[in-house]
Amino acid sequence: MENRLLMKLVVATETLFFLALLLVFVYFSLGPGFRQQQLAALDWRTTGAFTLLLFASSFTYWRAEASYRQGAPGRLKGWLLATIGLGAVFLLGQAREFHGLFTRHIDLAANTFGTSFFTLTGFHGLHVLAGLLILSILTGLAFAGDYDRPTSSIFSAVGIYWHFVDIVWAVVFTVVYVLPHFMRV
Amino acid sequence: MANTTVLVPEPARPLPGLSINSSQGLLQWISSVDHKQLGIMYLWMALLFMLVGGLEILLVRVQLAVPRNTFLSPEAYNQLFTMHGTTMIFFVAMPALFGFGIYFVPLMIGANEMAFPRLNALSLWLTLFGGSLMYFSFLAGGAPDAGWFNYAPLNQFNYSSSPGVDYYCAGLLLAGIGTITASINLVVTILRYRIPGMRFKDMPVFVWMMLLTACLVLASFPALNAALAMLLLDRQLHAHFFDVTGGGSAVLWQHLFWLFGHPEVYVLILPAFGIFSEIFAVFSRKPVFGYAFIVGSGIAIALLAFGVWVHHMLAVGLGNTVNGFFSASSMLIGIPTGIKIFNWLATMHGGSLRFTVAMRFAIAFLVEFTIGGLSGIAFAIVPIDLQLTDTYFVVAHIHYVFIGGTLFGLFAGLFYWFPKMSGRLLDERLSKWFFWLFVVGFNGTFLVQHVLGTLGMPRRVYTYPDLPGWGLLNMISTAGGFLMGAATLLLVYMLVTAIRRGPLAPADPWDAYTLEWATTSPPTLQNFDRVPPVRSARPWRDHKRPDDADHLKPGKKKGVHGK
Amino acid sequence: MHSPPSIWAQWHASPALLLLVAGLAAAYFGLSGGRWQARGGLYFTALGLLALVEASPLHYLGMHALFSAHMVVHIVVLLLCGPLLVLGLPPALPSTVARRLARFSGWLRGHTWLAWLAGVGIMWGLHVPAVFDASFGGLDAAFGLPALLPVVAMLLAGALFSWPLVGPTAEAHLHPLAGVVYLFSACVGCSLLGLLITFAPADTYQHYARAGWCGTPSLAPDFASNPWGLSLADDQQAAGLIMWVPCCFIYLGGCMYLVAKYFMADEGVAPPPAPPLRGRGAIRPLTLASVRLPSPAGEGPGVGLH
Amino acid sequence: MRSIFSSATQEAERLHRLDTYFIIAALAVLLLVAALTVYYAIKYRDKGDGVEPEQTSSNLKLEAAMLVGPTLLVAAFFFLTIRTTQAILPPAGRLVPAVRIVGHQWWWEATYPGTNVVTANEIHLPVGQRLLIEGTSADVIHDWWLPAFGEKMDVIPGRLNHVWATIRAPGVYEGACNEFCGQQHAWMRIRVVAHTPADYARWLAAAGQPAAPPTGALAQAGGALFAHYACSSCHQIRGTAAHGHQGPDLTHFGSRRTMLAGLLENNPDNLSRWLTDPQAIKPGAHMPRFIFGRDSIRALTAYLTQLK
Repeated sequence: MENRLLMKLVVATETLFFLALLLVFVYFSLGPGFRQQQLAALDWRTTGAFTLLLFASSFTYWRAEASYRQGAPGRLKGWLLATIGLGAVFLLGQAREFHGLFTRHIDLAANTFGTSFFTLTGFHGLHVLAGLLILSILTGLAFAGDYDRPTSSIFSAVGIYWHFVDIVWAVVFTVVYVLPHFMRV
Repeated sequence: MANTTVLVPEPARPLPGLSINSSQGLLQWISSVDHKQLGIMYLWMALLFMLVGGLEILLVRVQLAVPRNTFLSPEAYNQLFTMHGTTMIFFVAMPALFGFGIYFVPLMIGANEMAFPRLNALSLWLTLFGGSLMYFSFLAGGAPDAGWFNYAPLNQFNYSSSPGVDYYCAGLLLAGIGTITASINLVVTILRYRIPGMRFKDMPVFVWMMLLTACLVLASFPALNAALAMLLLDRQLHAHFFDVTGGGSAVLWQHLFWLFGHPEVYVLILPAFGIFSEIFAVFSRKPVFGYAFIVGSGIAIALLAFGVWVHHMLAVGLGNTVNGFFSASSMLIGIPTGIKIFNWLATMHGGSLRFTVAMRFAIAFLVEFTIGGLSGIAFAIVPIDLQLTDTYFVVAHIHYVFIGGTLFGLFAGLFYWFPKMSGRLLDERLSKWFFWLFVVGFNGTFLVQHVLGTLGMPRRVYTYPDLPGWGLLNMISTAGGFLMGAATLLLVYMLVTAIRRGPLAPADPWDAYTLEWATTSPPTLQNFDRVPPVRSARPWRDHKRPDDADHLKPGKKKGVHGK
Repeated sequence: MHSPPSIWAQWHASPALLLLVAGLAAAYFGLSGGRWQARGGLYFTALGLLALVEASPLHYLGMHALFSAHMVVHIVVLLLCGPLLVLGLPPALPSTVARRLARFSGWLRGHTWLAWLAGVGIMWGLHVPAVFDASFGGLDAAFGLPALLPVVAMLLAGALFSWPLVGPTAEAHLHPLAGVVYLFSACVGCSLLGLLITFAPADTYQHYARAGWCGTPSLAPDFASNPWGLSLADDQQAAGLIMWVPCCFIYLGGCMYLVAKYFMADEGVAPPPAPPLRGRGAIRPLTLASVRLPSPAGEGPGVGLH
Repeated sequence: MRSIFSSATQEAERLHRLDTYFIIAALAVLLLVAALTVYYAIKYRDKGDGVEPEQTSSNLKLEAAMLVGPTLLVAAFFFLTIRTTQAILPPAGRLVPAVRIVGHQWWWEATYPGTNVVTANEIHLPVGQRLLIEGTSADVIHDWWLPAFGEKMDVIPGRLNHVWATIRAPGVYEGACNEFCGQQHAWMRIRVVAHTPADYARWLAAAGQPAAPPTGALAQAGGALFAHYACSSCHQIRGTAAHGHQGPDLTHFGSRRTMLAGLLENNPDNLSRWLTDPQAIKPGAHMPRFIFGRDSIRALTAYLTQLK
């Protein structure tokens, strides 16, 4: 139980961190020309597809956790690998998007859009990466046979983190990719 | 023990570090995950940084002793006062308060360890490493020189091109993460590790205040971390968050910084309130008056802390509407603070006061902190703030709060808990000398600064013109500073000699009330074997006076404080 | 040209509003078995407040001219009326109703986040500029029914939000200290929105930008002078600040109420369920001397300040 | 001693009243707490009889008093805050300011809208009128404050702030930058010279004139040097080819009492020391060290001193 509480507190404080980044993004987005750059630079369809993959990884993780609770180490490993795969593909998608923007000379130093966009999505990417590292360690331990019996709260604690990363992305995706299409200004 | 006792759960496996033989000396400390050793290391670290930060500010005071002095170059001056502020807040006050918290929270709630001992060690080392990294900047081309508040755009590369500000960001980020992990650890410990039977309303006030502090840290540090990350990106990768010419905003930094910075003030003062509450009760031989109100006002302060940061920015020109609303919320925070002061007075009322050095600091605190609190109200009154902000009046105000409140709390806690931590007693005569030297020096330094502020002396200036009165007042201030410096050296001497050859301390030298006194001095590695059952906020007293225990009082069922 | 009517004469009660208030009053007596029960005053205070803010010049001002007035109405309906309605529910209910409410409370206790989301979500939802402007669309429609929709939504959301704290089933309440966290996090949610509104460009809310004092009033507020001399920007800033600061005071008041309730509760001698023991450890008695850090010769036992 | 209590403007006078109320209230509270502390400390000291005092722990009426007392006090001051703020700092609207201040590292530039007057550090203002003073910054955040004028204003790059001042009597008023702005924050002082309206009009007319051509061989040589060297790329001297905007306008430099934002008295000695090695006089200042010969410095000094 302590592990879960620990993770909830981590998630609470991280939420506020992302809120700060998000607010700064929204603050800058009220500035002139921001929305035009946003619409021109971002393609919500492609990123949306990768977003679905990230959401799918939350589903696979949920299955992994259930398999662990049911004492099925084989299925646990499978679902874990699927989660890592989906997360990794999402990260690759983000890398591809960043690369595309860099080639069009949109980067951190370009303007306030670049500054706040790359910071917000980049920090989210870092959190996905951290999640992937944690998941890799768990998978390694699972293959080493550490999780053959459902006695540990580790999967449910890590689950809190992984779903949190997903929810953050849902908000970021909405604010950064979707909302500008519905704003007048 | 006479009463039924409660068994204290013990860790199933020995923790790493604890099995190391003490003949390994320093290694045993470095590898330790014991909350008591870590708490003591936090305190040593705070003391070390306090000596450094104190030395820095004494140099600054020498420079300011006379008008148009050339003892320090403006560059050196700016680095020194920046490092002084940052050090004292992040590497003295916070580690010391967390040191007490990490040492005494488990003891006070009848636990044997923190919830995550390894994480506990990680927190300490992150903080220490953060501090060291920041000080490394002196060797790497110049310490940070934009003030501890580090306002944009002065913190931008164009205006502060030495790597100091980068080290400031990196050091504070590391220390900040360390503080966050320590806070998480404290929250989990307090929520889950209380001895069975101890409810929230049986927790010592100090534990309450540490819980609130930890929550404040969790809610406020993310804003600082975000701001520091943005600033690093600005400086290293040419982002434009705070860079006005690139479309960024200078005021954005202030919002983020004070969104952290104001709660930080309460992070620094709430644990001290907790320490004082314990001390007022024990040395008045009475329960703390209005327990529910002291805790409740603590909660109110913690919540309000997030709604008042704009009062640091009243001169920014956000408009009268914004300023008016934040004036209201800032003044509100004076109410719970006032409630606390009067409750401590009421604790003294009708008591039997013992003037130990801890109690002396507590009594001095009542007056000094009231001065700091009242001058703080001045900054909630928009027009007065517009006169006095950024003058020496602010310097006086924050030092009456941070020294008269936080540091006095730390000293009081040190004198109160030293016998428990070391198993030794401090020299009473020298302790009193220390008390008087420090209090006189403190008031000598800062009382006159109120006047300097009203005379119009801006803060953070490396020198000043020879205007009537300015030289004299500054000289008094410098003299007071040296008195405090001398007192601090005396303190170090006292601590070292007491640890080496002070008389042995009994387990409960003050006839105190809470569970940390129910074990040996110093506590054994496993804090407790058994502890008395907790039926009120004063379990140790209930145990010592079973016929007069709090929960037996007519009309007072368990945990009901007051009628 | 006629002389502009005074703002203070602008009392407008739509039939829909009257119906709503009457319906809620009837609901009370339906539930209470026709009797006046304890705390009924709170229930009817809520109804009175609702009628007052929705029919008064404040409402008129909010609809036609001032965002800040509109914000006051929102906050009163959401954060005062909703919770007061829940607090004022009759304590003695018909057993079937009581059972149903208890079942609902139990279910909501397992989905506290839904209640939280209702309270915070409605604030954010109603203040998305497009939604906000649309909410003025059917002002003059039949019986004022469309205009009442947001009000009903806010009442419901406010009631739902306060349910886990002060709902009729005491067993399903959040622990008061958890309640403080619940309220604080909601307060952060609303503060952020208030902050955004405060610092957003002045023409974010088209309704007021169009109907403002400077332009041609589309909805005919023909009292010609602005009583407080507020500019469009100041008005929006005030609205944001009202949501940011005084709104937080309401949440804070709620927190203080919970804290007071917690400390004043007389729980008798039986302690509540003990906190769970530590997972890592097994309970077994030990003697003081059994585990001890080896100490250097000549020093006292244990971990000292060496 | 000039302090916040020696009000020179009507706004400061108004503020002074609020200050007085606050000081009285604060001292009363402090006295109450201090007196109770001392009284209790003496009265309830341990008598050494080992008797435990009565274990009182709460009293709801007393707590209510603790709650209500401070609340009333705070409410009163909130009311005063709003009233005073409205009186001394109403919004500026679209009014044209009397003077526009721009903070620079580390000097003040002042322009007078509607005229071509530009000056630095010594700012001339008329008495008896309600003046709107507008401020912004060219680099980092500075803060404009004269203790005798009451409220201060942060001057922030990219933003426009304002204060009001109704100066009551002619005279010289001093102030300084109050927001930490880097190395020479200490030497960013303000001198406001207040004139009667007639004097002010005269000053404004004189300050609007282009610089008088130098007289005497030395000063003329200085003028030539000024134009020839890099001086003119940073400084403006109206009436000559020097139109730089990085540094202070020097058109009427010789008429100023102090130089370098209050650091030194404005006299030929100080000026030549400054021109010889600026970084020794005001380290960090953005004036580079030019390796002038002794003669050149004499000539430049003579030229600048003549710019009355």
